[in-house]
Amino acid sequence: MILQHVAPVVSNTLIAEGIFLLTVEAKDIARSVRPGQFVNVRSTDGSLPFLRRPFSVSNTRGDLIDLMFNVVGQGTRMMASRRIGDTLDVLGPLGKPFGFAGNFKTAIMVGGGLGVAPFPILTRQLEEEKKSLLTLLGARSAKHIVAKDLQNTQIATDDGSAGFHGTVVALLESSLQSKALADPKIFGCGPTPMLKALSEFAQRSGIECELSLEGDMACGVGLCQGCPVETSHGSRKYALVCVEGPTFNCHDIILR
Amino acid sequence: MILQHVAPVVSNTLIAEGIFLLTVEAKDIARSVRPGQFVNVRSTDGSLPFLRRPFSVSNTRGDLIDLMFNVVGQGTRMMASRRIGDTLDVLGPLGKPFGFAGNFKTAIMVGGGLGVAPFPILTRQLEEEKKSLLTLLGARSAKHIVAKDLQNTQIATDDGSAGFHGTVVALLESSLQSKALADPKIFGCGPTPMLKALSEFAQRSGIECELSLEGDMACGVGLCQGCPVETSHGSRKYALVCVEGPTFNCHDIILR
Amino acid sequence: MIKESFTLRGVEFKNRVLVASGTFGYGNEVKELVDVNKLGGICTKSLSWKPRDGNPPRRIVETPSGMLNSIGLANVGVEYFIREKLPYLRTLDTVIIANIAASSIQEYCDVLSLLEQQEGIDGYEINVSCPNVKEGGLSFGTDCSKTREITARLRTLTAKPLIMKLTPNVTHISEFARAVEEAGADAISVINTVIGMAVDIYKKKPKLSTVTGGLSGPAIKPIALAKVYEAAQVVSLPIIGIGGIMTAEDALEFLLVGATAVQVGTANFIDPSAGVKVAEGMRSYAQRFGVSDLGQLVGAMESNKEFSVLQSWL
Amino acid sequence: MIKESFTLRGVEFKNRVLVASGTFGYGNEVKELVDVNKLGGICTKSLSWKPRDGNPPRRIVETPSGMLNSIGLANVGVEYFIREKLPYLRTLDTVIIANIAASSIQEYCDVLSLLEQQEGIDGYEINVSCPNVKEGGLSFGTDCSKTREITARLRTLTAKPLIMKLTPNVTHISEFARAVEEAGADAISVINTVIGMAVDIYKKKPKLSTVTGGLSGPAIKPIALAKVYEAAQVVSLPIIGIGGIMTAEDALEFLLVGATAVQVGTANFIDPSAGVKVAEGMRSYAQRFGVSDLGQLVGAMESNKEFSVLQSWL
Ligand SMILES: Cc1cc2nc3c(=O)[nH]c(=O)nc-3n(C[C@H](O)[C@H](O)[C@H](O)COP(=O)(O)OP(=O)(O)OC[C@H]3O[C@@H](n4cnc5c(N)ncnc54)[C@H](O)[C@@H]3O)c2cc1C
Ligand SMILES: Cc1cc2nc3c(=O)[nH]c(=O)nc-3n(C[C@H](O)[C@H](O)[C@H](O)COP(=O)(O)OP(=O)(O)OC[C@H]3O[C@@H](n4cnc5c(N)ncnc54)[C@H](O)[C@@H]3O)c2cc1C
Ligand SMILES: Cc1cc2nc3c(=O)[nH]c(=O)nc-3n(C[C@H](O)[C@H](O)[C@H](O)COP(=O)(O)O)c2cc1C
Ligand SMILES: Cc1cc2nc3c(=O)[nH]c(=O)nc-3n(C[C@H](O)[C@H](O)[C@H](O)COP(=O)(O)O)c2cc1C
Ligand code: FES
Ligand code: FES
Repeated sequence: MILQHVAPVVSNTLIAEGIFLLTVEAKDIARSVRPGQFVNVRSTDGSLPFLRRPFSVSNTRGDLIDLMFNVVGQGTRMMASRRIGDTLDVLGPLGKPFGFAGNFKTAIMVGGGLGVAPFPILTRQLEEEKKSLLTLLGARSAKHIVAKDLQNTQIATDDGSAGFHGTVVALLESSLQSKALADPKIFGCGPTPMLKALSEFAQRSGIECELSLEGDMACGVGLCQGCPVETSHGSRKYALVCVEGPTFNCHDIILR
Repeated sequence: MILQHVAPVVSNTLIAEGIFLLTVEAKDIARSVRPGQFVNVRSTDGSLPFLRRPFSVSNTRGDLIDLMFNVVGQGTRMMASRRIGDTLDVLGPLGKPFGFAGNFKTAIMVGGGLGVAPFPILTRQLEEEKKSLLTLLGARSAKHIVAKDLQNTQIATDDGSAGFHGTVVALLESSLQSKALADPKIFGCGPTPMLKALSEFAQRSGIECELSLEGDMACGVGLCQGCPVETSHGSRKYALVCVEGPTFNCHDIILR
Repeated sequence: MIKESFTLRGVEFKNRVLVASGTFGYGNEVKELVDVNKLGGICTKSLSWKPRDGNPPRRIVETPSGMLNSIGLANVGVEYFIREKLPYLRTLDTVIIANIAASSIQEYCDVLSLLEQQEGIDGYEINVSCPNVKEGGLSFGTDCSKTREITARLRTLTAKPLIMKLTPNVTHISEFARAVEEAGADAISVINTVIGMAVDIYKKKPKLSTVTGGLSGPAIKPIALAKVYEAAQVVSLPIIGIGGIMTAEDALEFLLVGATAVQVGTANFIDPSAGVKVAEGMRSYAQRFGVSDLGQLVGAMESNKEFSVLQSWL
Repeated sequence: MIKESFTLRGVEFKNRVLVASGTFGYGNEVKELVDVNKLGGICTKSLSWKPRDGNPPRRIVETPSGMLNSIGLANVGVEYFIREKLPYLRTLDTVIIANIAASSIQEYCDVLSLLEQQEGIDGYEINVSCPNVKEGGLSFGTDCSKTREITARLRTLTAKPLIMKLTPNVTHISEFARAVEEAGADAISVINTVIGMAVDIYKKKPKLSTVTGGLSGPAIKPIALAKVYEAAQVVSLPIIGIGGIMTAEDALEFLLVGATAVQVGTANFIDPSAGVKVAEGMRSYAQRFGVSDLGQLVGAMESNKEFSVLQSWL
């Protein structure tokens, strides 16, 4: 059930370089959202940008939802300027949650940049289901790391300023080489090139893997056909990221 | 000399129903502006609206300029939401100041609605020049009256909730009937229909009259030819409100 | 009670606000969020004979007060539509307009003929902004005689409302309006998207996979109004105004320049109930200003006859 | 040192950013505010034979991310220009392009011939978006043969750069580009404003006194880019890209699709030094990405040749 809220801003905090955690009150979304789902956000005061912007729900507490975002353009600048008492127009929960199929024992969360956003809520559900957890985060540098509400976290940075010096997928490979995990399943989220590398690694290693994609959206609810991702089998060439994703099993899609 | 300032907001106060007094620091404008001149305003954070918006300079104190405005649309909503520490992009001083020609002894300021805006700075200059002052303000109702930093003020309201029940031009007529003034000159500012009535009255009564016009502007500096007002004589059919006005002698223009 | 309805070839629309083709899917995507029965009508995504995958990503680019799309008419195809989508649409209490796209005149005819045999479709809107495969991909909609021919051929196949959706990407849309009126159309929809593009200056590539795409949203509202106004000067058939409508005020502008009804497109992406809100807002305006029938507003703009569309020196 | 200059028929422009006709007056209005010598060139307000009063108010309407204007080519006339405006322009260290508007082919020739006799004008830009009085007010610019004829006639009168400024309000701008290239133009300016309108729903009147006007600003940038791209596919003469340029990024998009230079128009109203800032921004981009000559960016967009301008299904 998709809902539209004019959601009061409860807090908005800079938590790392250029990264904010914005908490809004949106009861019905908070109560029904599942890990991997997203909301589509616009300003309520008519300020820019024109289209809504999609953000993973990062966590929930009671009636509150957390959004974690990087300031990259007009939309995220507007969000960064929101203060307590302002409101945000939020539509959600949208999309398909992460798939928990398969008898995995260990969940490996692999996040690139703000790909970490959905992991706090995902962590909570995985803990409820008594899975072992490993969280690998990749970032440009130490200043861009956000590791709140996560379990068993390892870091990779592009510049080596913290943790492993290299990509998060390379970190994953080296972790698994040093220590095999019991019945693992990967949950990946981040920019497309990283997800592509992750997907290739998972398929090569025969590890189950769910990916949460980013991509351009106009509506987020299946109205515009604007968000195709190539499918790897079946009669349709494309699936829609907003309603058939944003999470996909890595076997079902082709990333380019 | 026209200047462009990224002007810090010093205060922004609701002073009457829907009416704000916004003070920004803009040293070079504050030091050179003269009564009747205006500034052209835009947001510095890229929020709407698209074009700049013209506002009379209402008063100055040291390096500060006051703008007095009515919230009517996108631009004034943006201005109303500006808080201390925000900035405003201000271009000015623009236009031709009120003309002081003629040997008048009494200045009658006649303002309709936010036409009162330039009167505080005008009052100061008239006082320096030792003129007698009479200020007549018209507003929709008592709640819409702003009479700060003015002298010898009389009020007219459309609904009779304060002062004279009727238009400010009718108030002027009745004032002058009851008491003739020594060598008067009128300074009028407000919506076009009011200025038209004022101009007709002034010409009928043979009183000198300067008018400050409102009107749609794109540039405010003479680049676009977008702000014509019909002239009453000479070879050109139109004058440009932004550079040849906004103040005109009532004999020189035709209002429709 | 304000009269909001209007009638097109015997089909009654409960109000003057439809949702535009390609911006409201097949009507079932947002049924939880919007009471679609409060709409005057729904235009389906364009239907072609076979399903179409559509264009590769990237299909959507935001632009100032608008967006570019290059969906490539991705659609399920007419047979699947009839089997899987129409049954739901039949349950709705609003007018269902099937929008048809094709790459040959025969395909337009085939799709319409198949739809004619079904229950639940109230009328057709013909998207002529499609490449004519025979003519090397030039759009039908920029060729006046082809547009006329499509209209005339389809007219022989149906007695239901036939609405021709015109492209703005022509010098004189009034010529096209006249041609389809003569060929028997019941109404025209004005406008489809405006050709536009955007470039990624870092990748040095077009942002859309297809280089150019269709511009929609408030950015094009002034253009759409001028096209509706131009068409309204020369034809007497009803015009459905489209382009950048976000609010009731926008819709009323279209009525005043001559549109009998409007369609809300891109606005649905931002607020799926935009169409319903536009209809409500038009009702409030009518109430406030004592308009008993919204039809009184159609073409009610007064204008200085000294100036024509073509004479505005810039 | 980055090479920013380019040359047109022997005239060197110090950089690729000009200010557009009608948006920078006669160059002297904002001289206190802007170092105009940092511009690649200045296109004057359109000049006609006699002074023109222009249209009655209201001439300006803001629209989403843009504006409509109906100035009516208000201008001082060519004689007054020569007497009162040209002496100042002569003192500037930037290229001066006289933009010419007229209501007959003879008037175009007369204005250009008179300007030919003066010192200080480096070239001409011809505004063909003017009503042709002989043809009942239809714009010259939407008539390909008239546009060609104007070009050919003016070509015989001058050896200076002759730039034809094309209107976007035609089905295929490429036909017009080809016609003026064949007729001897040195360059084309693409685009002039797009026809649009806006309505006051309370007064039930058009907002502009002339009903329709010209749309400019960021709203039209996607349209302008597509027009430049379309023209660039068929002609080899230099194209000056215009339409909604606010920033260097916008200008670079135009270069990448095939523009040799750009003009900044409406942006001047918001920031009179917009043109200078665009030029600076292009320099920074070149520095950052190791581009030694901005000319290397002209037409440097890679694109999927599978898709042409005309084939983008919507
Ligand atoms: C399902 C889904 C979930 C998402 N969840 C999150 C989330 O939880 N947190 C989050 O921060 N983001 C998330 N994103 C991405 C987010 O939607 C975009 O970052 C956001 O739309 C940017 O909006 P903007 O207006 O600030 O930037 P725009 O103005 O749209 O973009 C500014 C410019 O920057 C470019 N750009 C955009 N992103 C980047 C980037 N990362 N690096 C460099 N250039 C960039 C754009 O192409 C554009 O040219 C998600 C996306 C999807 C589809
Ligand atoms: C030289 C000059 C000096 C000015 N000085 C002042 C000043 O000191 N204080 C001040 O408040 N204003 C002043 N104005 C008017 C001011 O510029 C406008 O009110 C302002 O531009 C409105 O901007 P906006 O974006 O808020 O409204 P817009 O979005 O531009 O307008 C919103 C809508 O309201 C309509 N509208 C605009 N004004 C009114 C109105 N008064 N009543 C009803 N509808 C209206 C518009 O037509 C539009 O449809 C001045 C104008 C000029 C030309
Ligand atoms: C994403 C998208 C897809 C569209 N698909 C179609 C379509 O399939 N058939 C059609 O006739 N028009 C299509 N259109 C055009 C719209 O129906 C409408 O004519 C246009 O967008 C202008 O209206 P707007 O500005 O309100 O969106 C589409 C528009 C958009 C934005
Ligand atoms: C107010 C205004 C006046 C204009 N006057 C002229 C003109 O006199 N001659 C001309 O060729 N173009 C004129 N133009 C068109 C511009 O030169 C330019 O082609 C157009 O505005 C698109 O560019 P922009 O979006 O950067 O403004 C005018 C544009 C505006 C906004
Ligand atoms: S974003 Fe509109 S269909 Fe996915
Ligand atoms: S507002 Fe541009 S010339 Fe006056």
